[in-house]
Amino acid sequence: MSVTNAKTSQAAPAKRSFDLGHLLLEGRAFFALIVIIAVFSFLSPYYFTLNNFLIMASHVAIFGLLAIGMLLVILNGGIDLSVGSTLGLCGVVAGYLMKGVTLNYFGVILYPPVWAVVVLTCALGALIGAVNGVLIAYLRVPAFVATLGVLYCARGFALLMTNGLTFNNLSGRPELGNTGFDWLGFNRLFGVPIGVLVLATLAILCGIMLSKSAFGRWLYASGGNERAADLSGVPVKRVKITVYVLSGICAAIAGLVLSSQLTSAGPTAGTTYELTAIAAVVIGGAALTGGRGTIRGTMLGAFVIGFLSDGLVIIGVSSYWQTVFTGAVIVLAVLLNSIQYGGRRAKSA
Amino acid sequence: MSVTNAKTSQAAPAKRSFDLGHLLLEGRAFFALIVIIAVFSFLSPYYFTLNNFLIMASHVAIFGLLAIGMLLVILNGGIDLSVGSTLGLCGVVAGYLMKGVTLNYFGVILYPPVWAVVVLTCALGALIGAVNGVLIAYLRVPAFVATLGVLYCARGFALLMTNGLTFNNLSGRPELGNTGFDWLGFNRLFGVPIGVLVLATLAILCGIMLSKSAFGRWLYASGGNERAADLSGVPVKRVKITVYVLSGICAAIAGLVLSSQLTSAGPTAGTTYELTAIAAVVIGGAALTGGRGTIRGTMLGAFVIGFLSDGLVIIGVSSYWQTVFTGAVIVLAVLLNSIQYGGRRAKSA
Amino acid sequence: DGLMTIIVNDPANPYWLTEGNVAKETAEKLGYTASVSAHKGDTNTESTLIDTAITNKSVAIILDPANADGSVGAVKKAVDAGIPVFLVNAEINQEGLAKAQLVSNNAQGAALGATQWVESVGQSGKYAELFGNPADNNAATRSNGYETVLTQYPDLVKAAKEVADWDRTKGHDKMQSMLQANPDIIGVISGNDEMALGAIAALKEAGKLAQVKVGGFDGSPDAVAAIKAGEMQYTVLQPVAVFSAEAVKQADSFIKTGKTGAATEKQLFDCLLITKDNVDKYTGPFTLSQ
Amino acid sequence: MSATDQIGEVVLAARNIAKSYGNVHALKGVNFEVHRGQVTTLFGENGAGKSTLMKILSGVVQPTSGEIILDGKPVVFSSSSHARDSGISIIHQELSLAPNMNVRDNIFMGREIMTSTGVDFAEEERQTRALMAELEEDIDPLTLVEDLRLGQQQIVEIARALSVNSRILIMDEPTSALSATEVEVLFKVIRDLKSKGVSIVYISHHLEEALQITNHAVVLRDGNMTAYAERKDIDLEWIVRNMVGENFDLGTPPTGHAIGDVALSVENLCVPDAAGAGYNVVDNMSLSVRAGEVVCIYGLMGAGRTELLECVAGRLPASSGRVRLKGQEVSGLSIAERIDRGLVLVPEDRQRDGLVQTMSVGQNLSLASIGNFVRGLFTSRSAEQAIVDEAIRKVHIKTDGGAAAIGSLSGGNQQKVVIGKMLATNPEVILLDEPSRGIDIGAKSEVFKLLAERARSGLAVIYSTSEVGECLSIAHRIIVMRRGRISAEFTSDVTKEKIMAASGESVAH
Ligand SMILES: Nc1ncnc2c1ncn2[C@@H]1O[C@H](COP(=O)(O)OP(=O)(O)OP(=O)(O)O)[C@@H](O)[C@H]1O
Ligand SMILES: Nc1ncnc2c1ncn2[C@@H]1O[C@H](COP(=O)(O)OP(=O)(O)OP(=O)(O)O)[C@@H](O)[C@H]1O
Ligand SMILES: [Mg+2]
Ligand SMILES: [Mg+2]
Repeated sequence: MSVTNAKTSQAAPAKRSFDLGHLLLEGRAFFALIVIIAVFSFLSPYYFTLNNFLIMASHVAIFGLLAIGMLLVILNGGIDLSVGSTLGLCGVVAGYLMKGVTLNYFGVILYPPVWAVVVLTCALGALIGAVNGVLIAYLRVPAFVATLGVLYCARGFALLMTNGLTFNNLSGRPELGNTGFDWLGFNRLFGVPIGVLVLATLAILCGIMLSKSAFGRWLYASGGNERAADLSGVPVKRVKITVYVLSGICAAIAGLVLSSQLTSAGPTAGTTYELTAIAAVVIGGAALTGGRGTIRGTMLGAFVIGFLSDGLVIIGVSSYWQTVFTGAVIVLAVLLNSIQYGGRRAKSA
Repeated sequence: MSVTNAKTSQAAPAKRSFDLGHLLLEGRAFFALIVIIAVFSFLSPYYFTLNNFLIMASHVAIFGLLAIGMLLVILNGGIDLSVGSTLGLCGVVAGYLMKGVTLNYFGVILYPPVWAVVVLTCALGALIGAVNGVLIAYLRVPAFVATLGVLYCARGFALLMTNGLTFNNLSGRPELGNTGFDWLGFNRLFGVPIGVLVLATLAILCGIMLSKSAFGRWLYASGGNERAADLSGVPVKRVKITVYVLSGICAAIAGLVLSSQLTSAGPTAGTTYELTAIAAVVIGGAALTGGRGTIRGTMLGAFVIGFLSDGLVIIGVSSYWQTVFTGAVIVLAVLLNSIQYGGRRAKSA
Repeated sequence: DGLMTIIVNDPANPYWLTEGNVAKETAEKLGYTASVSAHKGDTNTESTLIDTAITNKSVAIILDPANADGSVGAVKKAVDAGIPVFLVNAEINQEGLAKAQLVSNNAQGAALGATQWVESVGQSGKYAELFGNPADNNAATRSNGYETVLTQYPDLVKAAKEVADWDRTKGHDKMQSMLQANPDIIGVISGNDEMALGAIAALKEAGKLAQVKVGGFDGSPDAVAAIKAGEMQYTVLQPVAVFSAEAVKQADSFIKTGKTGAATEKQLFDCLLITKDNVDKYTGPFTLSQ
Repeated sequence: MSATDQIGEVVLAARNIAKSYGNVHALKGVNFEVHRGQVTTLFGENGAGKSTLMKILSGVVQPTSGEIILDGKPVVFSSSSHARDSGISIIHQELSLAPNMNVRDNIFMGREIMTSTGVDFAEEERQTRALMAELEEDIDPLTLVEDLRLGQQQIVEIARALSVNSRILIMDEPTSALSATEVEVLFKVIRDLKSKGVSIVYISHHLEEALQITNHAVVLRDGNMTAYAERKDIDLEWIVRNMVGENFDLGTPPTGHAIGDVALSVENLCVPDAAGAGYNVVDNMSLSVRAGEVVCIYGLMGAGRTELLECVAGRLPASSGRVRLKGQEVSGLSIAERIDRGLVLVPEDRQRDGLVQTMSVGQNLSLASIGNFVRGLFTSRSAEQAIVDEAIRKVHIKTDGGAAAIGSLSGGNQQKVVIGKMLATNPEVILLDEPSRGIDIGAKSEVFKLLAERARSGLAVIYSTSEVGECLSIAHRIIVMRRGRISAEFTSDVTKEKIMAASGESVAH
């Protein structure tokens, strides 16, 4: 049950296990990534090219964004199953806004500019996250169940909003002043797809937040021992809600990037992406019990999954085998992971 | 983090909260069921008929069987995300066996009789469960991740086996002596569909096991505090593996019932059913942290979900709203649940 | 008079949405009440919905079967309960159960599409194919139809074929990956419009839409918009609006007269080609005014 | 000690504080005063309400009624950080550290030192080092807390409270995991703080130790304040009388029964360090116990007693050596098999290793002896009930009956449940790891009486303890452990000083 307390009396002397653990941890996901790249480069001449890496990175961007939010939630000892649905709903809302909002009462159609669409969509993501957060922090619904419920609700609303249809052609029109939506998904800055840059920026920001800010300390503290954090004056409920809000915002951004990549927004986008995001976080060395994990690891995890699945496509493995490999890689990576923490928590699990 | 520790020294006095809790718990899921039946009977003249209840019960059977296995796993403090895939794979294997096994080497086609198919399929379910169990108990992979990996692998194998196609027409042929497969799904004993009887039998057996047998006691003990159980001589690893094996067997039986109901077995059957099974268990008052929950509650939970979704279809609510309602009911039911346990675990969650 | 239960695949896709909507409108026009539900490709859900239709004492069931093999049991159950079943859009692998099976002529449509594809793309070069969900017979039917036509041109080489499960996001991602291995392809032929639209987004992003031509299948409004915009070469319109209306009419006739009015159980509805030239005749979702 | 201090002015006072949890009245109108620059010690048995009162004074929980007066003005603390900002900090009875974070981050948890670019880790680390130096502990600020021993964790907890520089410092059993040397250092720090005008509230079940440091004593009983006196007016006997109403002693070694054959013998047992640091926590130990004999193992924190007992019980693997039960080798058997053969362990930490919180008192009591009431395939309710009733009666557990929730029992009674559970298996040998930890003197003496009684009927008992006083109670033999080895062995007529010297402890008084 518990992670803490007396087990510690048997733990190794400080420094050593710390460094070794870290090395193993980072080394492991990194090692997996190197192996994947090496194997596929060997199997296909097209894999090891700059352009392919950029393309694969832009696929990773979607999962990576979700995984960043998921990492925050998991560090807090929770889980967010609703990210995939949030992605879908936010994409659809962005599409709706880009298509123009008809205000019947005034008889006008508003075409919000792209920045407004982005802000509103992120606000929606934040709102969904806040619903999760309040359910979990104040109404004490277990995270698994609260976000499961929100998963269904968000998906249902996305379907209701669009009546099942896909919003198409979101590039906007110059005469309406709302062009630029596809910039996110299509353009490149310094040759790098914008989606990848967004991911990198968010990862760096989150990394700094986790390692430098007081909020980061609070997050690790309340994930490691919530009661202790509470007694030390860490606003644990606020941290919890913030974490879900941030996860919602990450999902919204992922929704924006995805729908601008496709220049269309469908209500079923993102189905089951939550599992991939969780897998990325866990492969990246985070513990589902909270308090342990890094952005760097999570990004490596996301790249492992993304580079693996794209590699399998490039060498032409059947989609069924792709499913099998994904499962095997998740288990294998985490096997290594539990060997890492194993010594420390042998009996507790 | 932890559930136990010193918090307990501050818990409320025994008897009172225990009984009240039980009353609320049972009352709650039961109350929800009554409300659902009342509302739909009011809305549709066809809802409140014996035949409809039997039909609905036979729909519940599938989820109910999965939920029984899931309850055991959750009581043990774990989770089994692989049940849906196991159901699919077992269904497909049963279909494959019914279609005859070609032994190239001997140049013969074997048509195993139905009882052999049932036994082999259950053995497969047990094997998948054992893989989960070993990963979790011995290799210390967190349950969420181990079963997530197995989810993908089992689904992949099911797709590979059938090449994405569906085995059809599993009723067998009299001249081959392997008829009777559709008996499970089609026939009725005393007017009750066999699937429902299977569910009832398993529920009663499991109920007795939980409340009467030493294994049941071990299960509750190791779910409540694994370390304490271990030191009291409970074979915790064996209990853990057994629990996943039983869950696998339940999934296999569900797969058999489902494919005999449909007289066909498809590789994608059971996708996302794990979530429904978990929802049933949780609505039924079990705690995801382990050690608390009953078969009766779980069955009520399964019936709440089943009767709700069938009712929504009968009164003709759009499938989008069905999604929304499902989510809302899960959250609402568990809200009540967490109010129940709330006092006890205020800070821990 | 009476409830007609309409079960479609997944209304989150405009194709099936139209199928349900048209059937519902037609049924209501004929004086029935109608309810539309969706099985989302899951045979178990489908079976549940059939049970519900039986409970609701439906006079007829219009069903888009989830699976050619897997849906047989469900149909049998409805038939045993004395409810006539009319299948639309997809077939089941057993005749004599349903009163009618109204499907678009996928083989004809595929041939039509492939011929147009060759016209748009040319007769030599490498191309890629996006394949639908393998559990769906139509995926293979269409692919075979393409194959039959395209193999007549020895200089056309199929460089890659990927399963994208009818899904736009998967179409996009798989297209991007295929482009890595095959940067020099000149065309993409897709099993449906969603995957084609995903491929188009990927090609746009790669700046290759000018040299890679894409053809789709279904005739969805999005695809029609893409044709208008010059991004897609053509799409094959499945007359879903036509046959789902027809299915309801045959059900009505069967209820009233005991006969569907059609000669055979299996009825194929020919697909139509939508290209730049006739795109203006596309008046409503999946309807091309003649 | 200096009992001559003047009564300082009152800085913090509780007036008529009452607190109820549902229908549990933890505090029933308590008045309590804290004097500037002095130590006020709070005595009371388990569940008397000491921690509850301290939690109220430090803003962790809100009182049901009554008021808190700080510097003569009534205040309401809405949270612990609010109280901290008003100069009150607390060391909690239960460790409240995040195991996944390092010492530095734990010390500054919730009140990080900020600069414009984020948390000022360098400054935090500097202050942490200074604190560790003050406490004479060699703990690196960057060590993860989970890698520290329990005692070191308690030091971190203390350092955290000190780092606040508060005017009023509440210490709720700060020394429960500390060795005598560490306690000495802590007392030095406390005297230092006193001289700086810091007021201290101190709680401990180690009565003699507390008497060394205190200026005032307050006794709580059942949520009421039953006695108050200054240091010069009190002694041990006074405290015990006021705490539990009568004078308890821990008993004497049971006599008048025949000591039987060797029940358990341990030969050359080695247990490697769990983290693989290379040394043996239990180093080539040999010992034996006879039926009817009571053996006490004394040692400092980290002496390896827990490892020894856990290894004998089958919890930890040994790297070499044998364990024999009545001459039969049991090494290699599982815990369950050892229990079957009559070798049981009562673990050190009852919450974590002893009790299943989700089960009732009865189910906990019968957990280890399920085999005794299985009839055929199923458990027999009546047979189980008989076992439970007998255990409740024999171990004197105060409870409403077997169906009561385990959390409803007091700490001492919970401890008795763990002991009762193991005794219900009818063992030949019982190992008890610090059976008295965290329970009050009344419960303690009951536990020892129970063990003595069982020894008389032929049970071999081994218990470990960190309190010298407990060695001299019921044990026929006292074994002192130091760094995984036996450093001395005594009979019951030894003095405390000799025992402590053998354990490597400096004899302070
Ligand atoms: N959160 C709570 N809910 C219910 N009862 C509580 C709670 N906290 C404390 N109690 C009860 O209040 C009483 C006083 O508990 P408290 O922890 O103050 O005792 P204590 O004197 O510190 O004992 P110990 O010496 O064991 O630490 C006990 O009966 C306890 O069960
Ligand atoms: N020779 C040694 N050198 C360094 N560390 C040691 C040595 N022997 C033991 N230790 C440390 O002491 C710890 C054992 O402490 P533990 O608390 O289990 O012992 P104990 O005697 O049961 O003490 P207590 O029961 O009072 O906590 C081990 O974690 C180990 O790291
Ligand atoms: Mg206390
Ligand atoms: Mg110890």
